[in-house]
Amino acid sequence: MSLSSRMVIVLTAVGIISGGLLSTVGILTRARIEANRLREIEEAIITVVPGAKTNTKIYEEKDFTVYTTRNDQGQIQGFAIYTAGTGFQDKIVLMFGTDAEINKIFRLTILDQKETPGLGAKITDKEAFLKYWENKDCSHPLMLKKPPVAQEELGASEVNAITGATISSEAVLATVNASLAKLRSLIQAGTIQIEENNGQ
Amino acid sequence: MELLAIFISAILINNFVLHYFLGICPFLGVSKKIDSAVSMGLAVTFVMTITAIVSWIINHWILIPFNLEYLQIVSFILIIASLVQLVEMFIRKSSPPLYQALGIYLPLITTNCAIMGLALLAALKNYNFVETVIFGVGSGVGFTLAIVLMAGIREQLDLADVPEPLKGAGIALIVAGIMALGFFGFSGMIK
Amino acid sequence: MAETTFIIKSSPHLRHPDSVPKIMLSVIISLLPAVAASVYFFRWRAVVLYLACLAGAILTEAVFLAARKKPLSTLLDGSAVITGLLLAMTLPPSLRLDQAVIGAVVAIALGKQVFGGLGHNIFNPALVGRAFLQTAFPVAMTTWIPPVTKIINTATYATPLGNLKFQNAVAQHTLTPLKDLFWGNTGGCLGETSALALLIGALYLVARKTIDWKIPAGIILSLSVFTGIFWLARPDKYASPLFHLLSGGLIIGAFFMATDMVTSPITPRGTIIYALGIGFLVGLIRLFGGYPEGVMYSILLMNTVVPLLNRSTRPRLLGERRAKK
Amino acid sequence: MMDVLVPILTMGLLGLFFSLGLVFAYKKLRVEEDPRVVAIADILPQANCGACGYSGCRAFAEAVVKGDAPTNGCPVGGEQVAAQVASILGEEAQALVKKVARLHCRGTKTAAKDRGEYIGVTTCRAAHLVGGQKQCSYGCLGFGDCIQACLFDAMEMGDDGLPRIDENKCTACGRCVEACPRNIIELHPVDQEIIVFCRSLDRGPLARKVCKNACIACGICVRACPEGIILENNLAKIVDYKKILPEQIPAIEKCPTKAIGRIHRASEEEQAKTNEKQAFAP
Amino acid sequence: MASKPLSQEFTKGLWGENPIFRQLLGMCPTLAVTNAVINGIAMSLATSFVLIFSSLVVASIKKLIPSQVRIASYIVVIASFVTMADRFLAAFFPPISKNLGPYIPLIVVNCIILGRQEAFSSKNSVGRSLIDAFGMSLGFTLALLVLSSIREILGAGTWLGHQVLGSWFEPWIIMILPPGAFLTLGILLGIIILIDQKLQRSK
Amino acid sequence: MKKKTFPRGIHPPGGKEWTADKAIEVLPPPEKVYIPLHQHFGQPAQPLVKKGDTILRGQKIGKAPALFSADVHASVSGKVLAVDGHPHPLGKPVLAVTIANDGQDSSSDEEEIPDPFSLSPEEIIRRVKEAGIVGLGGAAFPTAVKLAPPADKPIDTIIINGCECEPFLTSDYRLMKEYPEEIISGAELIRLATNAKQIIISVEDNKEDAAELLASKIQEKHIFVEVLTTKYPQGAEKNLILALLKREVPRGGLPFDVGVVVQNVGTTKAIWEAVRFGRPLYQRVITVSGSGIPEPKNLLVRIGTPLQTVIDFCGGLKEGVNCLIMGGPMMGITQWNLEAPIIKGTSGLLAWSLPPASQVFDCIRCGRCVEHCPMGLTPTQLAKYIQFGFWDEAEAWGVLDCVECGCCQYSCPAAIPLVQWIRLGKATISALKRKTV
Repeated sequence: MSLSSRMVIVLTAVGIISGGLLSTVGILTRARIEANRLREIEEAIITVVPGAKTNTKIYEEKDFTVYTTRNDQGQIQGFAIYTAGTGFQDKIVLMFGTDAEINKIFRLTILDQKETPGLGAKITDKEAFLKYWENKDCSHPLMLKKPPVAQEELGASEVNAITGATISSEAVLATVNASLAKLRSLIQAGTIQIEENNGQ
Repeated sequence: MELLAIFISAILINNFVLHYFLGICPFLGVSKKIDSAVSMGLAVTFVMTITAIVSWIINHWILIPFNLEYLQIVSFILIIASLVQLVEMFIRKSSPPLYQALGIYLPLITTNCAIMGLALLAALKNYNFVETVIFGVGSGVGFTLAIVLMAGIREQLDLADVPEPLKGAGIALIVAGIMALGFFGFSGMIK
Repeated sequence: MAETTFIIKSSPHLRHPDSVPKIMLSVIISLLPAVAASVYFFRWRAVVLYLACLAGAILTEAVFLAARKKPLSTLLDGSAVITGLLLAMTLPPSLRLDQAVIGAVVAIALGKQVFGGLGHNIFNPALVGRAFLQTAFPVAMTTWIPPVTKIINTATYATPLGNLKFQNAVAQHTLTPLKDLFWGNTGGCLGETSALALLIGALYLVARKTIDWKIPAGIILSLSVFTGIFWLARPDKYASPLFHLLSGGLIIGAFFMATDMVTSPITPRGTIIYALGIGFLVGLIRLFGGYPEGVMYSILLMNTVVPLLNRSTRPRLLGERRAKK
Repeated sequence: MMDVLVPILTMGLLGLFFSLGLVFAYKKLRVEEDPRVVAIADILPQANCGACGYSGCRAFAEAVVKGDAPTNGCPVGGEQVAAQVASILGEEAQALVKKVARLHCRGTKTAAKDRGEYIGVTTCRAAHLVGGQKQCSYGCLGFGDCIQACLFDAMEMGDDGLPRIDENKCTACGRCVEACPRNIIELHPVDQEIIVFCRSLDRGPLARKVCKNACIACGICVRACPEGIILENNLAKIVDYKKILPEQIPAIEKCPTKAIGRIHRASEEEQAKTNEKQAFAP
Repeated sequence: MASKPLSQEFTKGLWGENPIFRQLLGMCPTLAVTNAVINGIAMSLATSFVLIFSSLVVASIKKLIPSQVRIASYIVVIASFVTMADRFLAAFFPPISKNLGPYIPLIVVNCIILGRQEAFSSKNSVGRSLIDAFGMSLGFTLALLVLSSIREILGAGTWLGHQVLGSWFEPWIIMILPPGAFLTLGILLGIIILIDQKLQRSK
Repeated sequence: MKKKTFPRGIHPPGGKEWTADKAIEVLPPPEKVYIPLHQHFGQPAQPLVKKGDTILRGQKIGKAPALFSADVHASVSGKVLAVDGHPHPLGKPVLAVTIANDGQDSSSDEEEIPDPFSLSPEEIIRRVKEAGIVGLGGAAFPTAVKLAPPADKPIDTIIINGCECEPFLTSDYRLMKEYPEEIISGAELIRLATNAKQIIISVEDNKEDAAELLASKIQEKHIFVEVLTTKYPQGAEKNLILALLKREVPRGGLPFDVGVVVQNVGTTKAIWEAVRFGRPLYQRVITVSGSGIPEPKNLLVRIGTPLQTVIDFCGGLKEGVNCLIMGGPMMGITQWNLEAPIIKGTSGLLAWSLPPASQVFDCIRCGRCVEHCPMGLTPTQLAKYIQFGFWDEAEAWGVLDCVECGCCQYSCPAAIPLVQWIRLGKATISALKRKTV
C-alpha cells in the first residue's frame, strides 16, 4: 500500500469513526441542550411578565424576538421581548415584558452581558438597577435619571442610572426604547397581529 | 455602520489577544523581533480571513442545514489544520527566510487559539457572511497590532535591565497587562 | 613629592551641568504650585493623599533597590518622588488612603521596577498606577467631591468633563465656566483642577528646557483641531476646544506626563507624532468613548507605540540617501 | 438513521478531502531535509556558542553533513559528541586532544602598575580603547570580559585581579580568546605545562618598569632550551613544545621575572584531592 | 529513550515541566477562565478529560498513522473528545457552560494537549502516556487553581463563591478583568523562577 | 544677514580667554627629543637612521612605507641616541628616534623657491609630501593624499578651516592673527595644486578680529572669508562643508566626493613653508592651558619635545591636577606619562583637576544626545545596542558614521560614557568585518 493511499485511508477512517461517535453524543445531548435553552427563555418570560403561563413566539429576526404571553385563563397579558444592544464592551442581551397596549413595562431582565464586573455588570443587580424598571410607563420613551435619586422621586417613565456606569445604563435604556418603537411600528404595519384567537 | 463597528471592535475593544486571550502562544513566542512579529501578524491575518470564509461556508451550508452544529469543533479544526499546513508548506517552499523567521510557530498556528476562536466566535455571534469576513480581517489586524506593538516594546526591553526572573514571558505578560489597561480607553466607543 | 597620577578616560572631558537629579528636582519644583493649589482647594484630604502616595512610592522603590542590590543612592534621583506626586495629583480627593497606597505601590513596582527601574520603563509609572486604580476601584475613582470653596448641597459631584459627557452639559447650559476651570475652582482630581498653577510650573520647565515644548504643543494642537472641528459643526452639542484644554487632566498630562523623558520618543519626528497621537486619542475618547476623560489612556496607548516610533523615525544621518518610498 | 449517517458521511468526506489535500501538498510542496542534519542537531549541546565557527548548532550540523566541517568540530561537545556525530555520518571519530584556555599574563594587581584612575565603561574592551588603565599596554586589564564571555562557568576573577580558569570546566570553546582585547588568552593542549606568561613587546627596561612579572627578553630560558624557545620582538616564544625536555624545565624556571614557567593548576590541596581520586601518580 | 522512573514521569508535570509555568503552554484558557475558581476547576477537569483520553487513544493507535497525517488525525481525536466535554457541560451544567463560553471548544487548540500527543504519547507506551497525561493534567489543574484563587480572592473577595475577606475589603475589580490576568500570571511566573533559582542554589 | 552654521551641535563654554591674547612664544628646543615614527593616520614610518648617526634638523629620519602614511623629520640637529620603543601619547610605546640636541640647529632645509605659485600641481604636492605634512587639526591625515583626489572627483572649493571649535584651544586663532599672509598664500597653493575655483576661509564669530584681519589681507577675488555662528563641532569637515556650502558628504565618503578639500589653518601655513622654503614639518603651535597650568601660553614647539618640558616652561603643574589632556577638551586624549612627546597632531595640552567622577545613571531617554548629534545619530540607542552586543543593529543605526565629537556625552544628564561605548562598537564591528572578509 502506497504512503499516499494510507494517508487517505487513515484520515478518512479517523473521520468516520469520530463522526459516528460524535453523532451518538450529539443525539444523546441534543434534547437536553435544547430543553435547557427553552427553559431559559421560559423562565425569563415568566420573570418579565408575572403570571405568564404560556407563550407564543410571534415574530423573530436577528436580536429581536417577540412572544405573546397568556395567563392561566388563556387571556393575552402582553408581550415578552427578547432583544440585544451594544453595551460598554459587548452585546447586552435582555428581555422585558409589556402589557398588550405597550403602555407599561412589567419587568426587565438581563440574559447575557459582558459589562465591567462590579460596575456596568450591576445592570443584572436587582437592587441597583432592575427594580427601577418595574411597572414603568412606556407610552413615551423612557428617560434615564443621573445621578440616581430615591425611587420615590423618579417620574413615571424615569429609571435610575448606575453610578459610574452611565454607559451601560444608557445602553439598556436605548435598547429598550428602540425595541418598543420597533414593536409599535411592526404592529402598525400589520406584520404582528394580536388577536385573541390567533394563539392556540 | 454595523460592519465598521464590528471591525473597530475587533481591533481595539475586543482585541483578540488583550481581551479574549486568544493567540497568546504566538503572541509571547514570536514577539521578540518586530520583523518576525509583522510576518506572523500577516500570516495570522491571512489565515484568519480564509478561515472566516471557509468556516462560514461549512457552518451555514453543511452543519446548520443538516442539524450538525455539534460537529463544529471537529470540522473547524480540521479546516484550520489543513489550511495552515498548506500555508506552511507554501511559505517553506517560496520563502525560506520567512520560514526561518517564523520557525516552529507556523505549525503552531494550527493550535493558535485565535484562529479557532475566530471560527467559534463568529458562529456564536451569529454573524452573516460579510460580517464574518469583516470580523476575521478585523481580528487579524487586531492581533497584528498587538503583536507588533509588543515586539517593539520587547526589542526595547532587550536593552533594559529587567530583573532576571521576569525576563522573557514574565515581563511580556506584564506589558500585555498594561497594554490591556490602555486599551480599556477604547471601551464604550461603539454604541 | 608623591608621583602625580592622572585620570584615564575617554573623551569628551567637558559636561553640561544638567544631571538626572537636577532634572528630577526641577520637575518636583514645577509641580509645587499645583500641589499648593490642591491643598488650598481640598485641604487635609490633599495633604494625606500626597503623603500616602509619596510613602508608598518611595518605600516600594527602596525595597526593590535593596532586593536587586542596587545602590540606594539611586533613590536620590528623585524619580520615585515625582511618580508619587503625579499619582496623587491624578486621584480623586475622596479616595481611601489604602487605595492610594496600592496605586503608588503598583506604579513603582509594575510601572517601573519590573522593567529595571528608572530609564527602562515603557509606560509612565504614575499612569500605570492610576490606570490600575481606575480599573480596580472604578466607583471610588469616579466619585468626586467639590472643592471647599464651593458649597453644594448634593452628596455627589460631577467633574466638568463628567458633566459634559453624562449630563449633556452643552445643551443644558450647565457647562462649567472657563474661569472656574482656569483657577481650579471645580471638582476633579487632586492636582488637575487648577490650570493656572499647573501652567506656572510648566512654564518653568519649558523655560529651563527640562521638557520638550513640542510635546505639549503638539497635544494641544491636535486636541484643539479635533474638538474644534466638532465644535464648529455642532456648537450646541460639543464643547469648545478651550473647554477641553482647560478641563480634566489635559494640562497635567500634556506638560508633566506625556513629557516624561523615559516614555516619550527620543527622536524629534517621533516626538511630534507621539504628541499629535495623544491629542487625537484624547479627543476621540472624550467625544466618542465610554469615559469622560481620556488623557491617561491616550498617554499609555501612545507609550506602547513609542518603541515603534523610535525605530521608524530614526533621524536621517548626515549624508544618508534614503530610498524614496 | 439519518442522524447517524449524515455526520459519519460528513466527517468521512471531510477527512477524505483534507487527506487528499495533504497528499497533494506532500507531493508537490515538500522541502527535502536531510534527516542526518536533524539527527546531528539533536546530539549537539545546543549552547549555540559559535565555537565551531558556524552561526549555531544547527548551522554546524548542516556544515558537517555537507562535509564543510569536521566531525570533531564541536569543541564543546568533546569526544563524546564527536563520536556520535561521526557514527551518524558513518565515519570513525577523529582523535581530539582536549584543549584548555590559558592566560598569558602575570600582571597581578601588585606586579603591574596602574596608569592612573580609570573612569568609564568597566569592560576590558572599552578600557583598551583608551589605552587601558594599566601601564603595561599588553597585559591583562582585569575587568573580566573573558569571564562574562564564558558560557560554562569555567572562569572567575581571582583576588590578584587576574582571571582564573577551571581547566576541568573549560571546553575550549574559545569565547574568552575572542573576548580578550589584548589577545592574551590562548588555547593549549591540556598537557602542555610550560607557557610564557607575558605578551609585552616592550624592550626589557620599559617592560620591567611597568610590570614586575614581565618578560624582559633576558634569554635565560632560550639558553636552557634553544631548540624549543626563541626570542622574538623582545619576548620569549615557545616555538616547539615537544622540544622542551623535562630536564630542561628547572633551568627554564629560573626566569628572573617568572614570566615563563609551569602552569599553576588548581591549588595544591585540590591537586592532592584529585590525585587521590584518580589513584595514580600524575 | 524513555528511561525515567514512572514516578518522575508523573511528578515532572507538577513542577519541573509544569505546562503553564514552565512550558508556557495553554495560556489562552489559563488567562481567560481563571476569573473565578469554579471556572478554573471546570476548565481543568474538562482539559484533563480530553488530555487523558486523547493520550490513551493516540498512544494506542500511533503505529497505524503515517507521520504525514499524524497531526490531522490527532486533532480529530482531540476534537472528538472536546466535543463530548462541551456537549456534556452544555447538557448538564448550563451555567458553567455559559461562563466558559467558547473556551471549552477551544481546548481543542490548547497547546498542552497536542503538544503532549506530539512529544510524548506518539512515542511512548500506553501506560507511560497515561501517567504523563495524569501528571500534566494535575500540573495544569494546580496552576489554574493557584491563578484563579488569587484572582477571585483579590478580585471579588471570595473563594469558590464564599466570602473569605471581610466586608472592609473592597475588591480589586481589575483582577477579574483581562489586565489582571496578564499581570497576575506575569508576576507569578517571575516568582516561580525566583523560587526555582533559590532551590537550585541550595542544592 | 544670519550667519551660517550647521544643524544640531552644542555650545560648550569657550575657555579661549585664557590664551586668546597670548602671542605665540617659541619653546627653546629641549636637550633630547623623542620623535615617534608613527604620528599619522596610516602605517608607521620606517627608520632611516640608526644609533650613533649624526643628523641635521629637518633631515628625514623615517620613510613612509605606503601611500596613507607620512615621512618623519628630525626636529633638532644632533646625535641619534636610540631607535627604540618610547612612550607615545596615543597609548602603546612605539618606535621612536631619540636625538641628543647639539644646540647647533644646523638645518638641512631644501632649496627655497622664490615664486612657488608658478609650480606645477605635481611639484607642489611632491614638496608637501617630502615635508611630511599631515593634518594639524588632530586627525593627522597625510596632506599630500588629500591634495591629490581621484581624477574623477574634480575639486571646486578649498575650505580653510579656521573654526577651531574645540574650547580652550587658541593656536589656530593666534596663527590667523600673526601669520595671515602665510595662510592666504598657503591656501592659494592648495588651490593651485587641486585646480579648484574658489577658497573659503571659515572663521567662527568668536574670532571676528581674526576674520577681519584675514579679509583685509586678501587681494584675490576667488578668496572669501566666511564668518560662522560659533558652535561645536563646526570644525568637523562634514559639518563645516554642510554649513558653508549646504553640501552633504555622502555616508562613508570624503569631502572630495562633493568637490571640496578642507585644510586646517595650521596645515595651510605648514604647506606654505614647505613649498616656499622647503621646510619640513618639525614644529607646530600648541596651546597649553587649563586651570592646572600656572602660565597658559601659545607655544611654537619642536616635534618630539617631552610633555614635561612643555609643562615646565609654562610653570609646571599646579597642586591637585589629576587630568592632563592632549588635544581639546572634547576630543583630546588623557595623558599619564610625561615622558611622552609632542607629536604632529598635538593641538594643545590642557591640565586641570576634575572633581570625583559623577554617578552614572541609567539612560532616562531624554533624547538630548539625539537632539545634539551633528551626524544625525541616535547615540543612546547605539550605546545600548553595543552594550548588549547587538552589532548588526548598531551598524544599521549608523554607528560607523560617528565622528566621536562628544556632543552626545557632553549633553548627557546621566553621565553615560556614550562616546566610549560607540568607539567600542566601531572597533568591534570593524574587527568582525575584517574577520568575515
